[in-house]
Amino acid sequence: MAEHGDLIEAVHRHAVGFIESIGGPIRRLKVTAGEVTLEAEWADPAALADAADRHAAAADGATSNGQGPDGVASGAALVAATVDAHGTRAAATAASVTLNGAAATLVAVIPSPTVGTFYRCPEPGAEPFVKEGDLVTPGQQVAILEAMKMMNPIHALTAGRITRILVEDAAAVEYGQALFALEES
Amino acid sequence: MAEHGDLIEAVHRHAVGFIESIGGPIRRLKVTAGEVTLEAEWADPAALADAADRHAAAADGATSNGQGPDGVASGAALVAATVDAHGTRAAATAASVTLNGAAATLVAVIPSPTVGTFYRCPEPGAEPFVKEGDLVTPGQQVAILEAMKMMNPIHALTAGRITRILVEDAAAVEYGQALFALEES
Amino acid sequence: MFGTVLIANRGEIALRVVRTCKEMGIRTVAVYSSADEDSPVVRMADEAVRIGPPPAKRSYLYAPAILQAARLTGAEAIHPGYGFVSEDADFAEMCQAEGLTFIGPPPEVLAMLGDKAEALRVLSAAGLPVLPGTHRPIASAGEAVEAAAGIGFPIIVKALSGGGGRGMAIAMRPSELPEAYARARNAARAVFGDERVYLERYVESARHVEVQVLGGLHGQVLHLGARDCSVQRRRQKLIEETPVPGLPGDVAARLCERTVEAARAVGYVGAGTFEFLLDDAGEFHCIEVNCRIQVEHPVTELVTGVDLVREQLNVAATGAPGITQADVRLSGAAIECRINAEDPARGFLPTPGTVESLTLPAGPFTRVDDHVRQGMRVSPFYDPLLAKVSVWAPDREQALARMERALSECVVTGPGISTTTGFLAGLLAHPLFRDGKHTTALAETFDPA
Amino acid sequence: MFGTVLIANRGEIALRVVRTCKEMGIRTVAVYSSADEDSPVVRMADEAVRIGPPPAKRSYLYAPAILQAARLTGAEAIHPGYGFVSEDADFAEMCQAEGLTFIGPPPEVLAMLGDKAEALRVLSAAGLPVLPGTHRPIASAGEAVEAAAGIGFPIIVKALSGGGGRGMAIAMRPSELPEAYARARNAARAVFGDERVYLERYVESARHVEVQVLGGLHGQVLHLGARDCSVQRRRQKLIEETPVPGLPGDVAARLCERTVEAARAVGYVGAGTFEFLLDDAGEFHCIEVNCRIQVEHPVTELVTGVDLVREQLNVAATGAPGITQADVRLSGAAIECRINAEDPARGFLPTPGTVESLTLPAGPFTRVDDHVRQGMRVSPFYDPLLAKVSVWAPDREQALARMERALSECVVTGPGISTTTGFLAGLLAHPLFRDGKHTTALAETFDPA
Repeated sequence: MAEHGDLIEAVHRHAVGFIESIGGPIRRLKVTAGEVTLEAEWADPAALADAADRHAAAADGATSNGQGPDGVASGAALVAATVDAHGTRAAATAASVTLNGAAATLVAVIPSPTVGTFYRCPEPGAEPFVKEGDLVTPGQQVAILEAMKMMNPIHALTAGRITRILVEDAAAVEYGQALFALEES
Repeated sequence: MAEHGDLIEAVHRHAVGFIESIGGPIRRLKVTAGEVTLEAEWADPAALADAADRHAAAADGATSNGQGPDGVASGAALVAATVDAHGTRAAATAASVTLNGAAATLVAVIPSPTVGTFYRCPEPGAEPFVKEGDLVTPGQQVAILEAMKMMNPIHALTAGRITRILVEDAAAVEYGQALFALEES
Repeated sequence: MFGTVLIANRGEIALRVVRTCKEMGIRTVAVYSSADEDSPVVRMADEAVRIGPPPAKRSYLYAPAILQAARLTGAEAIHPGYGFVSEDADFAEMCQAEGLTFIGPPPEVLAMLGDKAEALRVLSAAGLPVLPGTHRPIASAGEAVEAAAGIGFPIIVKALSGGGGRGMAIAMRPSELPEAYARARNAARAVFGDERVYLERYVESARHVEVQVLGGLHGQVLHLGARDCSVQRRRQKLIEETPVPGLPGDVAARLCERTVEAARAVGYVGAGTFEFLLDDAGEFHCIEVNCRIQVEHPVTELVTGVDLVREQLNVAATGAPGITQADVRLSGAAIECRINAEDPARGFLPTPGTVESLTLPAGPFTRVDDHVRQGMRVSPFYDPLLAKVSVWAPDREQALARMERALSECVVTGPGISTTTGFLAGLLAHPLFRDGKHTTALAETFDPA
Repeated sequence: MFGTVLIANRGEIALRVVRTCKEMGIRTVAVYSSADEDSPVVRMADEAVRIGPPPAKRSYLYAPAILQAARLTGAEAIHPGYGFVSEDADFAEMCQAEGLTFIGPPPEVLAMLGDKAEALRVLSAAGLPVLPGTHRPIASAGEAVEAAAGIGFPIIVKALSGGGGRGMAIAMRPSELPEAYARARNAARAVFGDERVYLERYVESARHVEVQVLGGLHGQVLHLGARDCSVQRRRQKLIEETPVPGLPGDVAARLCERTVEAARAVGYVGAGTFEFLLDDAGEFHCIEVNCRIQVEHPVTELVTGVDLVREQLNVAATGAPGITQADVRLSGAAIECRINAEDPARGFLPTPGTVESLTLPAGPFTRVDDHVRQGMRVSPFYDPLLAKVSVWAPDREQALARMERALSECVVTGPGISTTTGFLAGLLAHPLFRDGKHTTALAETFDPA
């Protein structure tokens, strides 16, 4: 896939851009590079409810093995993040990218579990938890979210490569806002 | 076409029924008996204006040669009637009926030129001007419309066979209401 | 009260009248042209009759079809709304001949006040101040020049059968008079089919103030306060309000009382509006009488609590209003904005088209007089009024803030459709308007961009 | 006045508060759950923060997210609307701790009046008549039976932290008391996480009457008249009106004055509602105080011309209302109907879904408090209120006719969506309601079919 690197990056950018540009409960996005086609599949509002809740639960009590307290697997949590993205400008989704015959890759995001301030580093001046291009493992801390004077760790829910950090350091974020885009491995 | 008579009648009934059932500025209706298909084409609202006016003029001053005062041919007047039917429940249109290979036939209606009371006969008890099945010629009187105590003759605008009388004798009719359905010859 | 009333109009005023009729238990008949098939009034009325094609002259102005529709539906009375046949003395007479009640003044009054020059003679005789002018038709440019001497410049040449600001021409100085005379005469012939014109002193900078009256058959006349309609473009009102900003209460009261006396003197019956120019010197000059319900009647309803259409029906059915002057208490301030489908950026060109999305204001002390629905076609055949937005508040300042809020909620979109909402918001924010120091010149020259 | 106010609510009341804030030049912050992404308030507010997932406990009831949003947006005050955190003393205290102004009564007052039993002790001490009852928690069925002797049957067992008619059980005779006690206790535990209950005389047939008060920080308390909310289903109000039909003016005035004294005695601050039962004997019994703006506040606004949200902001910002009792003049009659997305034919089952077509009433003296838009999804997570329709008229009879007309204009359609509009129209036409002789039993038993 190395030689496809740029193309993948471009497609990722377009995918995220597209998701940012539309509202609506998008659930799955297909971008084909060859004969430029772009398919979008919308979420089933019914699924929204518990999924969102499951995700919230999972995101809140996110533990080092990426399991929610109710034992939802990280995959489920991701889907939840996806479905819960209903109508948000910069929220989670998955895009299957087909490049003339290359294997499909899943693009996920790490959403913010609540309203707060986003920090990339353990403390001012320190090295950031992760940089674009880093590989992360489930449960690995990738950022801090400050809410009501409490520092909440943000964990990766799945293994993969950070392709894009979507929020500035020390920026205010809202619930469900996409913080990182990553390409699952 | 004789052996097709019933089928034609049936198709006419359905066509008129369909037109009655829908609102919207329908312009052209296609009913295929064989592989039951029904196509409807809607009118261009822009065309509505002058066409309607032309038709009204034509219908008002309808002369024995079916020409409007502004010299609009009866065909044009018919189209006008058609387009002017915008949104009406029982208004004029044309339907091209294809019966496995038989020649297409144009179905037209004679609309009421204004608000009034519709009379089929010259005077009470007399023979009606026309019956279903009659052949009419352009300009032939087919009914009387009483409006403001005046008896206004209603003329056929085109030659054809009266297939359906759409209004009861002595019934109140509104502007543009379809009075007769006829099959142009 | 009437059992069935036919509404010989369209758009928001037809719906407005149907609403009050429903509330009074009166059966309603709507008449409509084929361009208005999908207007909500066609469904909301108990019965609807299509009377003609889109052009008004063949439908909403076509008396035979309207009267025939009334006969076929058993209507006892006809409410003409505003515009169209509302001030047509001949139509009112035809109604009488048909045994129908025309909801408005009697034909004689309509004829008398419809002749603008005669109206001024009559109003002046009735004790109202009018501008110096001929108050009779002028037969030639020469005669005009003679008459001008006794009037003083600037002079406006007006069509005798005029209205709505059409068929007029202004001469700033004597040299311009013959040409203005010719221009007005041609316009009058073209627009009203009556080339007769008269001269009047032209007031360049003035406020437009009007008094709402309500008269019964037996000389009972009362007023419902004064409105300011100085925000106009080409003599089309855009924003109307009450009370008149900056006008002392006692001055307004005196104006209203004098108007009531004059209305009684001319035998006015029904709802009507006496229009005045208020010049820089603080002088009032009566310019004409509108013998019908006004577009801007909601602001008066908001400060009085009186349903003016209900009172029109009361007068028409019983000869007397349902209220007396003592029942009319003016409270607070009200403003109305007319949302038109026009493009201010293209000289207020009407922008007909299909409404794709429509959101009109709502919430506290906010009234909407609507008639457009999502998916409906705004027709090119009639005035471009989409909706009237009116608000009430304890005082003018709060009312202005409320209207700003209300306008900010208006969303009317569709291919090719523009609205005057932004233009109106700009006017509301204009310092002259905020201070109530504006004249009829404000909107003519205002450029929001 | 505040520079920025955060509205910790959703739906029509969030929009209602934003409207008044805009009119007062206050910057607004909306908070919303991911189920309310497409709510108009998200666009109409100057800023909007998504605070959590659809379930209210994780968004509209989740104080940390709300307060964090306030901090990040620089809000100085929080308007809680009704429901959710509006009467939560802890939340009000957290606001104080955060240096934010909670727009409502101080935490102590919320705590005192939030404890239904203590509230009754306090209100009774403040001179208001209350029903015989224990006014303190009952620890066992045995204790309940003892206490019952001093109260008399029928008896209602109520949750101490109750409200909205939940956590209650009725015993018509002594034999039913132990079971009712157990039932109420379980419900109270389940619904409010507080199993404490108390006993009170149950009034079977009564009117629901309430008095709107407005209090300042320094004992300035005024009233804005009384409302009748007797049309209820399962203690959910469906139709509210003012004045109270059939209640003599002097009786209403006395009730309002006594309420003002009591409100002053308990140190009430802000807008609040004192609820009473009016029994067949014409006796009033105070049952509780709602420490917030009420859903039905528009009817009071329509007869007084007072913007209650504006007054809430005045009190919160300056400690004093912007008006005095002398400014409050009650004029005419007003009625409100709540249009819910519920199916009366299926036990008022909520009917969430996407709104395909939406037409709400408009026209003379008609107010709509909306929040739904065409194409918007009515969420299954929150109350099914689609819109509030309110009308004003000079008297009740005209107001009823006007409301009938207004309801006839309501069209809300979409796959699976039903509304209560028809049910409400049926209630309006009911002889008992028309005569103003209905009690809270009317809507419970009414079947339009």
